[in-house]
Amino acid sequence: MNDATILLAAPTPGAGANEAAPAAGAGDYEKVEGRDRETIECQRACEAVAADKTASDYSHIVWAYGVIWALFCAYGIFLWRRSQRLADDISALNRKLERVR
Amino acid sequence: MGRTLPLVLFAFGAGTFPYCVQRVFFSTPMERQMGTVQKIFYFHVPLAWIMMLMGVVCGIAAAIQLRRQSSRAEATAIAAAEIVLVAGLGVLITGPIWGHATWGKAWTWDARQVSTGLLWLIFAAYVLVRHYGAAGSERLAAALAIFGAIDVPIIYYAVKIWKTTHPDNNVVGTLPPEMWATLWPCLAALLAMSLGLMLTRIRQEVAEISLDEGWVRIDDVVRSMTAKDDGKDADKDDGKDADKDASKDEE
Amino acid sequence: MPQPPAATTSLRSLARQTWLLARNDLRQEMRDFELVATAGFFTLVVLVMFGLSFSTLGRYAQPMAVPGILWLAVAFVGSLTLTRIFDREREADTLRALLAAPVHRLAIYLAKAGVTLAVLLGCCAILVPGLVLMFDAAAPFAERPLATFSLVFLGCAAYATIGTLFAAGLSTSGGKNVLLSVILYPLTSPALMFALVSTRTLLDGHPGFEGYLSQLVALDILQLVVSAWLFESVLVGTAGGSSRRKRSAGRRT
Amino acid sequence: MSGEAGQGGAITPLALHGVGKRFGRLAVLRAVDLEVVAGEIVGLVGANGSGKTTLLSIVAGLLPQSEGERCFGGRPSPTVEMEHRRRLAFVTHTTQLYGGLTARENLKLFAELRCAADAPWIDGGPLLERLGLSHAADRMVGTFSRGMMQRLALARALAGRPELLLLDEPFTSLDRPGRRLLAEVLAEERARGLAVLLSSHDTDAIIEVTDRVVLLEGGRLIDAAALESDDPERLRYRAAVQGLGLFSARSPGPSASSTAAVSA
Repeated sequence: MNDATILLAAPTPGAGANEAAPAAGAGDYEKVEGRDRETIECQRACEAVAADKTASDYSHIVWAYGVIWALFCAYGIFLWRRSQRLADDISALNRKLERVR
Repeated sequence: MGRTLPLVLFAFGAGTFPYCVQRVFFSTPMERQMGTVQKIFYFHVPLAWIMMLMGVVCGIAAAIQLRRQSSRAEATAIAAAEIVLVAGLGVLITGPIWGHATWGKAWTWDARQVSTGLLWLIFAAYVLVRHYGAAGSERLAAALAIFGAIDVPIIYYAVKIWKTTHPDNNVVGTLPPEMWATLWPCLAALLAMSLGLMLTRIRQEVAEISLDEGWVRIDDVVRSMTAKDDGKDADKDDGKDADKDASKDEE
Repeated sequence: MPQPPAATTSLRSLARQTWLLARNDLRQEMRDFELVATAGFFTLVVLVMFGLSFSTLGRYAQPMAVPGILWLAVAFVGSLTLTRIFDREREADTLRALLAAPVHRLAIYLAKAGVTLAVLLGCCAILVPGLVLMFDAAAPFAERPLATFSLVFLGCAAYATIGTLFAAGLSTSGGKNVLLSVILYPLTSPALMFALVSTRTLLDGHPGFEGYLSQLVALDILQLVVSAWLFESVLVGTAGGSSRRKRSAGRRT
Repeated sequence: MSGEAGQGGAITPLALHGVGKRFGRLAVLRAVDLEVVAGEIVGLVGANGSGKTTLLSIVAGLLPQSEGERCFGGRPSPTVEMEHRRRLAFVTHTTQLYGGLTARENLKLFAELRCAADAPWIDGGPLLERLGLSHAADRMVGTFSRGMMQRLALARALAGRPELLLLDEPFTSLDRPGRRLLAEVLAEERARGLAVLLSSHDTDAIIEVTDRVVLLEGGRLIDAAALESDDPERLRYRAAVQGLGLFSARSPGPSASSTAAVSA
């Protein structure tokens, strides 16, 4: 975690400077408003946080929905096994009925 | 009722489910404070409602069972209690997941959480008594279910006053109409699924009761036949059958 | 052929039978003090255990802990008492003798609930002074004895009304006593929570105390009525389905 | 023969029509028809687990039957109400006495309970004497022997002056004189018009006291006189019933003739 933040914090300024320099130097391109180093940094940080949040949210959602459907499925399987047992019982009863006749 | 109604319900649930997912994830706006996690809400809350509803259904069915010894009501009570258990478990697990994502804490002793938990315990006790109780405890279990149904509002109120000193977490609050519009199909899908499961369970229980009757009848027939045959062979045959039945019961 | 008794005479006989049955239990208790001794000792043990666990709590935490200690102890002692009271009937199967005798079922319920309540109150007579001695925060118990008594009475009554129904049901169904605790703790939780809140308001000197107490009264009455209504069907049950009911409606004389 | 009035306007205290009891798929009782008229002592014979106790419990209202009808005094009664409970007494093989009370107190408690239910007060003292318990009247019941408890339970039952007395295995712990005493007391009470239904697996003992015997086998009441089988136990029942001599007289034609054929 610490390493990651250091990595994020340390090289970005350099990289940002390198990127920013040619963009500024080339006269063909109009300078985009607010595309300075701080904004990009800030935006990326925000994006990272948002992505993290979304990822964690999605994992929570997946867990929650998974649990709900797993429970329903488990109950369904429980019912299915019961019905198997009942069917066995019914066939046993029928066999006995045949024998009695 | 028959076999088709549960199938229709299952089909309806399965058909509505993709629509629900589509609505939940693509058509409904993001909740501002909680973001994506809030989407748990669309299944969590309907499940909680289903749980309460089934609790009350179980209590009423149990009362009918006590009053007029109806085996159909008994089957309904059992099935409803099991749905309460399943739905309640769903609520009790998804709730903390949601809480963990938003508050950073899974269990906050929120009034709703506690009352749901207590209610679930009562119906778990019902299922335990039905399963482990001796002969005659089905009436006791029925009384338990009746108290459980009565306790639905009482427990909620009790927990609320018990929590008066703590801050009130108003989670659901007021919902914008588009969220309601998503909630309804989800409720419909889940309700259809649980009703389908419940009807299946009722059918099984009723079938089991009539099967019991069938075995008793057939036993009667066998006995009357052996009573008519005065020979020893009939007796032997009867004994063999009885042995087979016993071994089946043990399985 | 004796006429079915009128409502007033049956009420009087109900009261008399309740008294006779309660007196019978108390008389047997007076001979060996078995229940009082064991329940009292158990209360003491629970009290000491709670004291050991919570004696170091600070001034602010104590008012939160004391109500919990009181009502949890009542819950523990209550399940012991109920088990024991119905064990006495179960040893020689005497509950069945009462059920087969011309005794109102309601009288059996009321007598047992009354005896349970009496034992619980006796245990509270140990608990409450003990708490006052152990915790500073419990001082209001001593300062307002009448309020404390009514609170303890109503709380114990709420416990006894439900507990008697289920303990009786379990003892006739030849059931296992393990199930009693399984049933009792979830079902009595609303009663215990009402009692907890009232106790907390009493300890805090909160003006809402009487309001909570009256809610507890309402809960007591509700539980008593429902339990009394269910008691006979839980213990004995009625025979036959609806078709048979119809047939019996056309009476032959 | 129908459940209404017997001879002299007496009402049939007990009639069961098609009573059945099931626990799950175990049928304990199947379609039992039984009538007991006033002044009659009916013995219910059967092996262990044949449903005798269940049948008596259903009659006493302690168990709901799964099917069929139970009539007291010719009237069907789905529940055994106060009025019925005042007129019947049930002595089980678990004697159901309070061990922490003396014999006299046990009698008094139930007498008072009856009294509170508008029944006449009956002093238990003479009954204790009659059943040979006066020397132990003030002893704790917990110190009694099984046989003494059995006699005390009988005294308590009779103290209510019932119209119908149900006895479940009354002989199990009685010695010879005890059995003779029971037979004498039952004969006296029968003269008063008491109807008794008494169960036992002991075929010999039951003959001494009963007017008529019915056999419960596999939950079914069997015409014991018409039993034809090589099974020695069944033969024993039949011999016992024939020895009684009363059953064949009361049973309908075919079975009577078959009995005659067997005995010929």
